[in-house]
Amino acid sequence: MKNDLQTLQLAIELCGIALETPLIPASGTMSKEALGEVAGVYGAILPKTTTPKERAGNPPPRIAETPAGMVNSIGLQNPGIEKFLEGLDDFDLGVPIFVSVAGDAVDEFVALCDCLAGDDRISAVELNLSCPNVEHGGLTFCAGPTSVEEVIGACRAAYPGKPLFAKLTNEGVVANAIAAEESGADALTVINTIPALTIDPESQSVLVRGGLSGPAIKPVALRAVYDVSRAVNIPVIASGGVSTGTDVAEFMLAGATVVQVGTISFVREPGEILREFSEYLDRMGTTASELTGAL
Amino acid sequence: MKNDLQTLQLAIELCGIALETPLIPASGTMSKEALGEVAGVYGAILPKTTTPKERAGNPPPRIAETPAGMVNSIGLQNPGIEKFLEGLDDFDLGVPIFVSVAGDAVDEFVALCDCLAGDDRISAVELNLSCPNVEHGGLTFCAGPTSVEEVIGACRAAYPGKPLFAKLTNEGVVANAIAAEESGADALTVINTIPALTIDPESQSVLVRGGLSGPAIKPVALRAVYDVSRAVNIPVIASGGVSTGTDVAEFMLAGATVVQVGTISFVREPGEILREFSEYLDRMGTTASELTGAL
Amino acid sequence: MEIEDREEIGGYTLLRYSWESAIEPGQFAMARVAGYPVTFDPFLARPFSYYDHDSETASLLFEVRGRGTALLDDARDRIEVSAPLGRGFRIDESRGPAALLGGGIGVAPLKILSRRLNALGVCHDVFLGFADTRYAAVAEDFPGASVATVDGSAGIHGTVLDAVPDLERYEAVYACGPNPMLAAVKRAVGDRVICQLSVEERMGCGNGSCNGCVVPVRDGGYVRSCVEGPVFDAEMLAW
Amino acid sequence: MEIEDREEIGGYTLLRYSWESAIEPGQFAMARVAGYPVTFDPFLARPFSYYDHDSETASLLFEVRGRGTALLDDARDRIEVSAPLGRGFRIDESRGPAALLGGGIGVAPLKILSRRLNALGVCHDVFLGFADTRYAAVAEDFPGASVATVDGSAGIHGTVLDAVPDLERYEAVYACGPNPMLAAVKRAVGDRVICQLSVEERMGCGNGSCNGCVVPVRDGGYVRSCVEGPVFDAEMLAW
Ligand SMILES: Cc1cc2nc3c(=O)[nH]c(=O)nc-3n(C[C@H](O)[C@H](O)[C@H](O)COP(=O)(O)OP(=O)(O)OC[C@H]3O[C@@H](n4cnc5c(N)ncnc54)[C@H](O)[C@@H]3O)c2cc1C
Ligand SMILES: Cc1cc2nc3c(=O)[nH]c(=O)nc-3n(C[C@H](O)[C@H](O)[C@H](O)COP(=O)(O)OP(=O)(O)OC[C@H]3O[C@@H](n4cnc5c(N)ncnc54)[C@H](O)[C@@H]3O)c2cc1C
Ligand SMILES: Cc1cc2nc3c(=O)[nH]c(=O)nc-3n(C[C@H](O)[C@H](O)[C@H](O)COP(=O)(O)O)c2cc1C
Ligand SMILES: Cc1cc2nc3c(=O)[nH]c(=O)nc-3n(C[C@H](O)[C@H](O)[C@H](O)COP(=O)(O)O)c2cc1C
Ligand code: FES
Ligand code: FES
Repeated sequence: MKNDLQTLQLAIELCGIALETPLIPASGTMSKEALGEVAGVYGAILPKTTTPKERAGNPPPRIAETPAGMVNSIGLQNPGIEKFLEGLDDFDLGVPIFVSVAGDAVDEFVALCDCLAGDDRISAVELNLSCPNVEHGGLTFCAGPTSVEEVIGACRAAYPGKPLFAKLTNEGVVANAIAAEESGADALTVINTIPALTIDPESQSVLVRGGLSGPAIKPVALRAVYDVSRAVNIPVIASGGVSTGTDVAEFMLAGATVVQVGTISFVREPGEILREFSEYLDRMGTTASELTGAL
Repeated sequence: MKNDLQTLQLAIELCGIALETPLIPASGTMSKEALGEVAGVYGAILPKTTTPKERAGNPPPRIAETPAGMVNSIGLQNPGIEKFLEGLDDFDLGVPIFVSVAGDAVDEFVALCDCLAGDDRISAVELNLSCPNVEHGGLTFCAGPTSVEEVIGACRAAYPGKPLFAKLTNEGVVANAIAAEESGADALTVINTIPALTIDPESQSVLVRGGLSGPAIKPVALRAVYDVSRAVNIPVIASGGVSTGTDVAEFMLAGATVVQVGTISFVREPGEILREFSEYLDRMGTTASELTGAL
Repeated sequence: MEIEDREEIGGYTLLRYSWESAIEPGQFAMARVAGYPVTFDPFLARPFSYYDHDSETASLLFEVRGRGTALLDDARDRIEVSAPLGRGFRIDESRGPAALLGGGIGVAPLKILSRRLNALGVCHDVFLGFADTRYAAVAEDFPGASVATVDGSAGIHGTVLDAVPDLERYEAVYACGPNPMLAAVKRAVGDRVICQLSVEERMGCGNGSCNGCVVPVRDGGYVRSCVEGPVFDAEMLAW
Repeated sequence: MEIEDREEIGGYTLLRYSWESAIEPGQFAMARVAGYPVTFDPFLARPFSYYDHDSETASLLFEVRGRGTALLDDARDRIEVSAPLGRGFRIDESRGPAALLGGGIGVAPLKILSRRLNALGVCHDVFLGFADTRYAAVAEDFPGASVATVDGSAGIHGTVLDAVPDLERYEAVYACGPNPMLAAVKRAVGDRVICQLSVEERMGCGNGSCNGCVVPVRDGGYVRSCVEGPVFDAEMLAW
């Protein structure tokens, strides 16, 4: 897929992990079934968020199209950490595997980290902090710096020695980013979907209440990445609306070290995005690793 | 423009003000020059935000296109309240005039309200709370409930007897909405643009840092309107991504009493949107006033 | 994909394009008019069952509902179409006769299915239900099919199930249509015989990635209709 | 608007459509391929100076830069075009000879301007600067024009100002091109004579509503180039 020159051009380091490309799939947007199409494209693999126990997810309709985007409310459907780890080898594409976890209380996060701590197959853990926190009246773990510090501090202790990423939502992102860095996160994933709602005017009912993703949110995510990367000293992993090769460049210019490809992979081959990004680097006579924050 | 049946179909009441249609222009998106095209379309007129003194605004580039939207950073260019009031009669289309004001400190808001309090030509005032507040380290007046209460409380006293609207940003909108209601706002405009950034990958520089508007943000605004209208007992004025007649319906179903037409007016005739909305009402056999919250 | 041919069949539109690889009856494609760099809006592709495939040409039959299908209806030269997706009908050659039931645009996968059944020598009857005569026009493409319309303007007055005189005589039932119709078919057929239903859910990706297209299953929870379906054994579904 | 005719002139594309109402030289239109219900992306229309107008047909000449112009370049049947917008060139009939300076696609408004000057009997010379010979092809549409190219592949080697042998002899200078070129023209012309510049700013609405298209003016602050311009008296501009 890549020749030697491209290998040099695209290689990047994230928290000491060597990645062949700066692209990784955004959690929840790439299934095992789609792995075949992305060999050589992604620098690491990041499966859908896993919770301690199996979750059935929300009843349909779960998705609705919006202008240049979509709203989803999947409800973290997943088989639970145990089954997940049983099937983890299916995700082996010869690149590092990052694992996304979420719980609804601090001890759930800790229990998840315990399960992952000894596993050699896993290179890093991403904490999905956008889930409702039962101990804080259903506000998310991103509701404020205190809540962020509490969960990351606990996970840091439970998951020693390997990189821990904190995935933050857009609301209050800079304050939460600072708190996450202080409590021991090694990198920050910025941002998750933006709370949104769709209504069907014909049936006059709510269609989907969930999170907005896709090209529509790119400028919001870009701002968050820009602001966060100026507020902290740890790497930023961009997520939100990345859809083209120049989008990847824009997020890296804004300050991201690696870039997650999410919703767009439903409608474009991620390989196309990498190709465009590589063409951009050629055109500019630069490399991926030089691009981060080169604004 | 409208026949009798349409008049009945479209009429709406907002804080005791009778409006011929539930559409009003969003502040900052309709100039005097464009007034000719909207006679009969808007139920009230709402000019661009006025500040105490003239503002030159930001240097260009001020706008950038994004997927299904745009980012702007106009910087509240306006001639100041005095000149604004001198030219106010130009906005007389025979429908109520609402005036949007902003200051960078509470006493500026109060001074603006003082100027408007006695003016018969004005039916209501919209406080644009998204501006940086110099007294709170540059955070906006929407930064939190305390700040919202302070400014609305002061304006309520300075602008007695006529409706006072508070225009809120998306971040923290429900808490701010409750605070605004408690401190005396008569209606809430929800939402303003969403903080965003665009980067030019060719020149590798920031293009525009500003606010995202247009169809892209519709699902976010819809969620805010839905949540706010369930949290307060005062009318909600929707703003954010309204682009079609069914969008108007969706916002009213979500809980809005009237709907602001903003960015889309740069690319579509507002009259088209009203026509589509009227067709929708025909199809559903309902009227605008029955639609609010009819979910 | 180059559109080779475009045809209006009553209320539906038929698009043909060249496709030589295998397609299983009941599989679908994700299609749209154009994506990047042309546009990100409309954003998602739309799922369509294959209507027919004759080793050189595949065809999609569709009904204009919203914006995505309206644009496909306007398309002249090219559309973006994925490779065949999902699990189609599982045909047991030893079981016959079979009944093919289509409700509205649910007629779509029955043509290619009927072609396969013929090739396998499984005898079968086709029953089609439509809103009115305009949509029923497509029935001409199914010689010998029994037709029902809700308004009685063509064929029997009633639903597709009303068009089946003797459901008991079939050893296999294959159905496609709106989910309420499928639920009715499932109830009518019972668990006597093979009953496979092609369900219709909103889809995001079509390849199992988004978990957006789920249907509730008997054993609890949800499964993705784009990879585990769209054709399900009726007994597996919770409705 | 129905596209009546489409032509490639070197690196540029010319679109003609029927338009009978008045157009002032220097006015522009907001154009794009399609809006709602087809798409909201690309979102904004793009500004284009009128290239020519002969009482029945208006034409736009454009260069493909990004996505908006690429789509216009692909457009076959119809495009969305506004009515004429902005303030064009203010011609003082008593002042001649005039020099018309175009840089790159800034050539666009000079054709319709030259036509008007001819009608008013104002004698004038046309000077055009381009990147290379491919773009210079449009100069054939301006008989007698002097041409410069940056790479020297056609006409004089240099910028449009290098193509003007004797700037002092003109009593009026009308220019259009990239803003840096316009600033150079302003400096070169000084305040001796009429000097009007058609500026290029990003536009949102084209009708004065968004305040997006401003240029800095001498007296401080900014004015909107879509209503106060796009043609400004050079002395009014801060650059
Ligand atoms: C496996 C499968 C096979 C299908 N085969 C065909 C076919 O052969 N021919 C055909 O005409 N249609 C088929 N459909 C339905 C088709 O996908 C929808 O009609 C289409 O997506 C509507 O798109 P739109 O842009 O026109 O409508 P939109 O504007 O998106 O929505 C209009 C209406 O269509 C419904 N709808 C939207 N998206 C979907 C969706 N993905 N699935 C079901 N309903 C939806 C909405 O509820 C809404 O009422 C199939 C659907 C599935 C899941
Ligand atoms: C009054 C006026 C008259 C114009 N007349 C013509 C004309 O006759 N022919 C012609 O080809 N072009 C003309 N332009 C420039 C034309 O508007 C831009 O080339 C076009 O908007 C680019 O759109 P795009 O989608 O291709 O590029 P985008 O993808 O939007 O951007 C590509 C490049 O074009 C620049 N650009 C984008 N939008 C504008 C804009 N509104 N104004 C200036 N630069 C922009 C960007 O900085 C970027 O470098 C005119 C501009 C103005 C303001
Ligand atoms: C269908 C869908 C499912 C998602 N599931 C998860 C998830 O399980 N965990 C998570 O952290 N983020 C999840 N996300 C958020 C994405 O990882 C990503 O952060 C977000 O969609 C923004 O990026 P995008 O615009 O590129 O999609 C999901 C997004 C979508 C669209
Ligand atoms: C160019 C531009 C200028 C704006 N100026 C103002 C303003 O002066 N005051 C204000 O309250 N909102 C202003 N807004 C915000 C709009 O009023 C509106 O709330 C926002 O754009 C979201 O709605 P929309 O998506 O329909 O445009 C401006 C928006 C745009 C695009
Ligand atoms: S459509 Fe995405 S999982 Fe089925
Ligand atoms: S383009 Fe909007 S004010 Fe000029």
